[in-house]
Amino acid sequence: MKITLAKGLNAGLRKAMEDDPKVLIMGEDVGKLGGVFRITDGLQKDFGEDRVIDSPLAESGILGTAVGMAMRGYRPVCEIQFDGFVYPAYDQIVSQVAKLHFRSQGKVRMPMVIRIPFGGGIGAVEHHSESPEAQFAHTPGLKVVACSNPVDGYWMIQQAIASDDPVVFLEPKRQYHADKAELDESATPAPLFSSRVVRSGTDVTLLAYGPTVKTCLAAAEAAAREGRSLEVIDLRTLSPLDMGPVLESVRRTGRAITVHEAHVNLGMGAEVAARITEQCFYALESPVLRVGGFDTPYPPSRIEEDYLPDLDRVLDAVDRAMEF
Amino acid sequence: MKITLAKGLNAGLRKAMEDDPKVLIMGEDVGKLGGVFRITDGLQKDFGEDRVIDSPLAESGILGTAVGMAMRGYRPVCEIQFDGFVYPAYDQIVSQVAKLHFRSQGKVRMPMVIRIPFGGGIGAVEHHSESPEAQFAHTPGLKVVACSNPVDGYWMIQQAIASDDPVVFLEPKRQYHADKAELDESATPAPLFSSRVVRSGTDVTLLAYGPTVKTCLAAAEAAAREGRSLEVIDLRTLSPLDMGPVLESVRRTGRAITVHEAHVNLGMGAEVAARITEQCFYALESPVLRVGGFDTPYPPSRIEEDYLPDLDRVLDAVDRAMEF
Amino acid sequence: MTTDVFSASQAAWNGEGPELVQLLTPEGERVDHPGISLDLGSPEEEAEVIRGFYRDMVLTRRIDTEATALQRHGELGIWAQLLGQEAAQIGSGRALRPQDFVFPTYREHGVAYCRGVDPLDLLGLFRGVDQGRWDPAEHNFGLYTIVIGAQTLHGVGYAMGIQRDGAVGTGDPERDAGVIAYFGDGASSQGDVNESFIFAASYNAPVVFFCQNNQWAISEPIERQSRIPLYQRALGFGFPGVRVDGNDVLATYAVTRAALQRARDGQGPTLVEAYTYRMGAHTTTDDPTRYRLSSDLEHWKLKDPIERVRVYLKRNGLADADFFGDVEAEAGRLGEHLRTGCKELPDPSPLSIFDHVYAEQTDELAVQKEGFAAYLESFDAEGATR
Amino acid sequence: MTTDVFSASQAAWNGEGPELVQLLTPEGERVDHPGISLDLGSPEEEAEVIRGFYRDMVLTRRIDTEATALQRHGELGIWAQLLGQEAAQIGSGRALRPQDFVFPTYREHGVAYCRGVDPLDLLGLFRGVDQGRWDPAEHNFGLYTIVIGAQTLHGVGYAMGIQRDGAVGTGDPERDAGVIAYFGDGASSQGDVNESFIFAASYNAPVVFFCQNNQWAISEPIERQSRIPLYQRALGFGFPGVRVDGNDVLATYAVTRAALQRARDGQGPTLVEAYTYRMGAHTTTDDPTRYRLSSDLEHWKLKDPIERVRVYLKRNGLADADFFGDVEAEAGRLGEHLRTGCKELPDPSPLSIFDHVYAEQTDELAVQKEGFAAYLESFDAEGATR
Ligand SMILES: Cc1ncc(C[n+]2csc(CCOP(=O)(O)OP(=O)(O)O)c2C)c(N)n1
Ligand SMILES: Cc1ncc(C[n+]2csc(CCOP(=O)(O)OP(=O)(O)O)c2C)c(N)n1
Ligand SMILES: [Mg+2]
Ligand SMILES: [Mg+2]
Repeated sequence: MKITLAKGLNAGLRKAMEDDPKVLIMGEDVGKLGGVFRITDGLQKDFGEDRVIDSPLAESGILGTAVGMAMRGYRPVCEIQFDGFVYPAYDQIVSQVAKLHFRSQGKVRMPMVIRIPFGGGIGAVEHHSESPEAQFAHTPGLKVVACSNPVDGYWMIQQAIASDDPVVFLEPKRQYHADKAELDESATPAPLFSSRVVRSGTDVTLLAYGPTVKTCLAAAEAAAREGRSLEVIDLRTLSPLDMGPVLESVRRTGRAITVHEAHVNLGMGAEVAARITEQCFYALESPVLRVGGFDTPYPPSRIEEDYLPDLDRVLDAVDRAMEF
Repeated sequence: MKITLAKGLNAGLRKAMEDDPKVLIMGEDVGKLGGVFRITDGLQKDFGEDRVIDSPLAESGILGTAVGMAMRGYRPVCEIQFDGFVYPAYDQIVSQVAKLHFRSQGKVRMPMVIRIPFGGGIGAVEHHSESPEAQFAHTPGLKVVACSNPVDGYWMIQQAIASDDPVVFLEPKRQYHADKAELDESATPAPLFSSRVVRSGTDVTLLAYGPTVKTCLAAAEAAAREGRSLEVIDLRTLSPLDMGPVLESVRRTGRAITVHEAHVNLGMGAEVAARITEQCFYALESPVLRVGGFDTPYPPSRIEEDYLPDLDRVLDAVDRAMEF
Repeated sequence: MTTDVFSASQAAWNGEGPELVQLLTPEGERVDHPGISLDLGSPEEEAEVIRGFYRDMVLTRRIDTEATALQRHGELGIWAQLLGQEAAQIGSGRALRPQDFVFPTYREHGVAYCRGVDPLDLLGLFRGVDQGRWDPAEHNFGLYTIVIGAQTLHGVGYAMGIQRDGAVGTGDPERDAGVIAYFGDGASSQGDVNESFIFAASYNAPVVFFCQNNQWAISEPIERQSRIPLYQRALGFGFPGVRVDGNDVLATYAVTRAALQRARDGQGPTLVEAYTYRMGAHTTTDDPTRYRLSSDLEHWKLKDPIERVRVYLKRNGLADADFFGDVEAEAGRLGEHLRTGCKELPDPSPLSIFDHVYAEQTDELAVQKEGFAAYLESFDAEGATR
Repeated sequence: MTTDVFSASQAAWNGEGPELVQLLTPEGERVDHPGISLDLGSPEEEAEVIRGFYRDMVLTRRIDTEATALQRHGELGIWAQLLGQEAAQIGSGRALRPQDFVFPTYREHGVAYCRGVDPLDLLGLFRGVDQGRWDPAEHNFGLYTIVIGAQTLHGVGYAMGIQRDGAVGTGDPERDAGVIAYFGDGASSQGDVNESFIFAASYNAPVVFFCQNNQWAISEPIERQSRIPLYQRALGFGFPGVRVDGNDVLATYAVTRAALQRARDGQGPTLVEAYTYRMGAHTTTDDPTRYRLSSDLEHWKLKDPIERVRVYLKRNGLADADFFGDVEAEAGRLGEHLRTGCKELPDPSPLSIFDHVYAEQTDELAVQKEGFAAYLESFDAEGATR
């Protein structure tokens, strides 16, 4: 069966709800409408209003009540409608969700998933195209993952729901209804908190997640035509980071470039670069370079493609890395 | 006159209020009580309830109303009572305060200061010892500074208030009532957004801000007794970073260590390390090492000194850097 | 076990409080309300004002239909329609004095029009060429706010600034000022909106909270947000709440005018709930057939805010065919202005990304800008993208 | 210009709603209230319960005074005193059934005691050896929450879980459960608290919001947070609010019991405002002389929650000297338990910093822990710190 990312997530959510009656979905418009991106399409019809819960329009309320539900033994999956609207819930996420297990010395578990459609490129107005992942990855107690393709969407959402820790689950909204991929429901998925080499190469390692995986694959394809061999790693998990495949790759290539849509300043790339440098200092032929959104607010959509890292910006960084 | 940091900030606020009638102070308990740390002591008495405003107990409300006041031409200085309580205001800060100037193409200014007592070491309960600076530094549109001593406190708060951009102003609460320093009110202060070498050295560069400046100076003192020469830089400004003095130093020493209380993962050290590596790759004799709070929630206070970077942890990193 | 104390306190909101304030019925009949008077001067003056309201509403609707069409033609990325809410916006917008200040959501196109903002300027945000191009200080009309409810706190803060400027309760009609903060029924659930009530009450700030209860927050009906009429929310915070027929421009005008005067006079905040209906989709990307009945729509069509004024004017001989023809013509010209203007709205330059992040530009951003400029030039030099 | 609609709606909260519910006056006299009955069985049974309340309050006060003293002696970093709030806490705490769940602030020591939490366990957070050592699921008593108001949303979510478990309105007294969420007068201004009202009303969740209005939020008086009595806040959200004399353990008990029963029966949320006074400082580090008058304190001393029960029991011959002596002795033993126990509360091991960050430990944290262990051992090896 060929599916889109939206469909993969929808099927994964459905599977998780079938498998475990404690799984609940909460959020704005997740019920009859099926969410503004239709990720929860049909679920309220099939699982009822008690399990697929339209919330009053208040993100702190959604996350705060989810905490209480988790304490009562439920596994809430909260949908934040757009990345830019997670901030009203920020306090509940970083001070409550992230800390309750630690504070209670393991007595209170927070098996919760916070789904956030993230990233730009859909021609939206402000607050609808942001990439808030670094702020969550900086918060101990949270786990943070990003899917990049339909098959991962299907498996990763189920794994995140099955996790006993709170997981911030980032979905590249630009990909929701884009490329299809073949889903084999009988396959055994890779562990949730693992990175994956998605294209092998020898000259430079590109490190991407979410929407930029596709960008990097395209860049690798273009570079190949010019005789350059780029390895592409889909980080998949941002906290914890799975540095194993990354270090293995960089030790071979000697060069790495991080690529994300979030602002470069204090973005994930900073951490990945710092760790690579700490751990393979002598293997590096050039500093780890970082390609990302500029250190400005997200611009009006007519120029968002200038703002977002694209194939050319990645290749430009490859040139710079090779020239070092 | 010898003053503490608390006194320096208090005197600086007073001066700013005298100089500009548009300067207002807002926050919880800032009035009669003078704030829980007494930083605003006596100001309501002298400037009245209209200029030193006790707010209802709601941080989003404080920041949100401050936005409106700034639009009306005022210069609000908001006090957040403790670092861990800034998060309810997070949305207003990152989505409104940080963006209004950009969104309005410069027509709406946000000359606002958000004062946050930050860091640990005071034996407090949870949420009272956090270091949220990286999250603000990752947000374009905000400027972020940290003072480390009484004299800087006096000048920097005035400069921050005079700035036409929103400034997150971090105050190392552990130092409020600690060491005194001589204040010369007729001196000309360094620019707000500048870093400063506070001790010269040749072997390793220590990069600190806020509470860890003192730690690093003590480490440098101890290292000197063992014949090692450490340079200490007080970053002072976290966004924008002032990389000039940092790069100049690292080009000389070839080794750098960042030291902060915030979690290492995606903390300021990651960004500083990444930039140093990008910009002086060939000058580096060792990777930039990072000393900081562990990637865990802030622990109970009886073990906070284990959690916080101290002189020994800094010297341990110095050893590791030298061994590279 | 008796639970009388609970029912006793519940009585406070059971059927109490004023009924829906209405001055013009859906059938176009003028009615009186014991609690408010329209008070528009002589019959001739009153007629003149009402004709003005009619014109305003027709033009506002035209802005909306043109923008919706422009979106369908790919000229706008999205559009937030106000169809059905014209009376709520014109009634309240026309109640403002120049010195009052407006904090809108993303749907207050009619209010913007009242504030003298060129409707063309409203399109920029939705076209994706800017994030609001008018000068808030010039029109006393803030930028559109998309994060639900955030602007209500800004409104209270601005009102506190007015207090500090000594521009409340002086009795000078040119000086005393108030704020109006718009929000939706859905937004009433946000912490920020409730905190804005608390701050406004605590400081007795000169602010009118104007809630357009259009019955829907995207797909969620009002019942999800509140189980009692929304105007009664104000009672819990200690200031008055009034429900007005939001499809009745006269009632909305009269109530808002009085609420603003209370604010300017130093009597503090008021919540006005304009009871109306979102006749269109939430935005042009929404599909309301997934979640609501077409019969509801039919029901509300009978309450159209413009039609009832047209009937009133006609039936009472207050406007002739010429008048209606002129308004139509003017609407036509406005439509043309929007159609041609929209396509000419300039795309921002890529390098503008770096401008206005700060009032005082930082060196690091200047470097990023230079780097990006050089990068862009490298393509020009190559003569093509890779 | 008339503004009648505003005054009309204001009438809803002017003097309406029930008066302060009181069943035992400050002078120790039993009085009746038309809206609520105490209903404690036979006179003997009632006396037994009231003696129990007395004992509970005395022990609670002892916990507080001991902890305050321990703080003064440097054994605790800080302590949040409840002096004066014993009746509010015991009255509400004793109204709970085992299956109910409590979401406390940082000051609910008396409620914790009612839930069977060893008072010693309350000291850990304030001593800095942990962040709450009791098992919430064992006592149906959540961890103390320091971020103001956050726990009220947790309470509503938990209550929604109870609904989904089918444990509301079944009529089975062992099964039907409710939640009680505590918060302070200051907290009532937080967005979270108001959102919790909205969610509770929207889902008709089985929750009692219990606000201890102790008149102060650190240095800010209640007037800063609300200009009307706090219990009336509930009216704005469509559920009942009741103000009870929070220094009257009988009234607090009766009102909370009824509110909880409403919740368990499926009648939805209630706000109970316990009108009381913070007799001590905000915490042991606070200095209330900077912001409030000692005459206020004198006034409230006359309303002491324990004294009035003592007088009542004595005057009516419901307790003899032996009883009072026994309670004193028990309080003495409790004090001793706290004094010795506190000093023996073990410091956590430095390496425990890394434990329980996650239910499933991450490799990176395991590495950090190992690294820190090795680092610590290096000192042991050296035999000394540098
Ligand atoms: C904080 C936040 N959460 C979610 C959204 C997405 N969103 C945009 S409009 C809307 C519904 C708003 O409903 P209402 O307040 O009734 O206003 P209306 O659109 O009906 O005018 C939602 C959920 C948002 N803009 N901001
Ligand atoms: C979000 C947040 N802001 C600020 C604080 C600091 N603080 C702790 S207690 C308190 C006052 C709370 O007053 P109230 O709600 O009346 O409860 P009380 O302490 O009187 O029991 C404040 C401001 C906090 N803990 N959390
Ligand atoms: Mg609506
Ligand atoms: Mg209080």
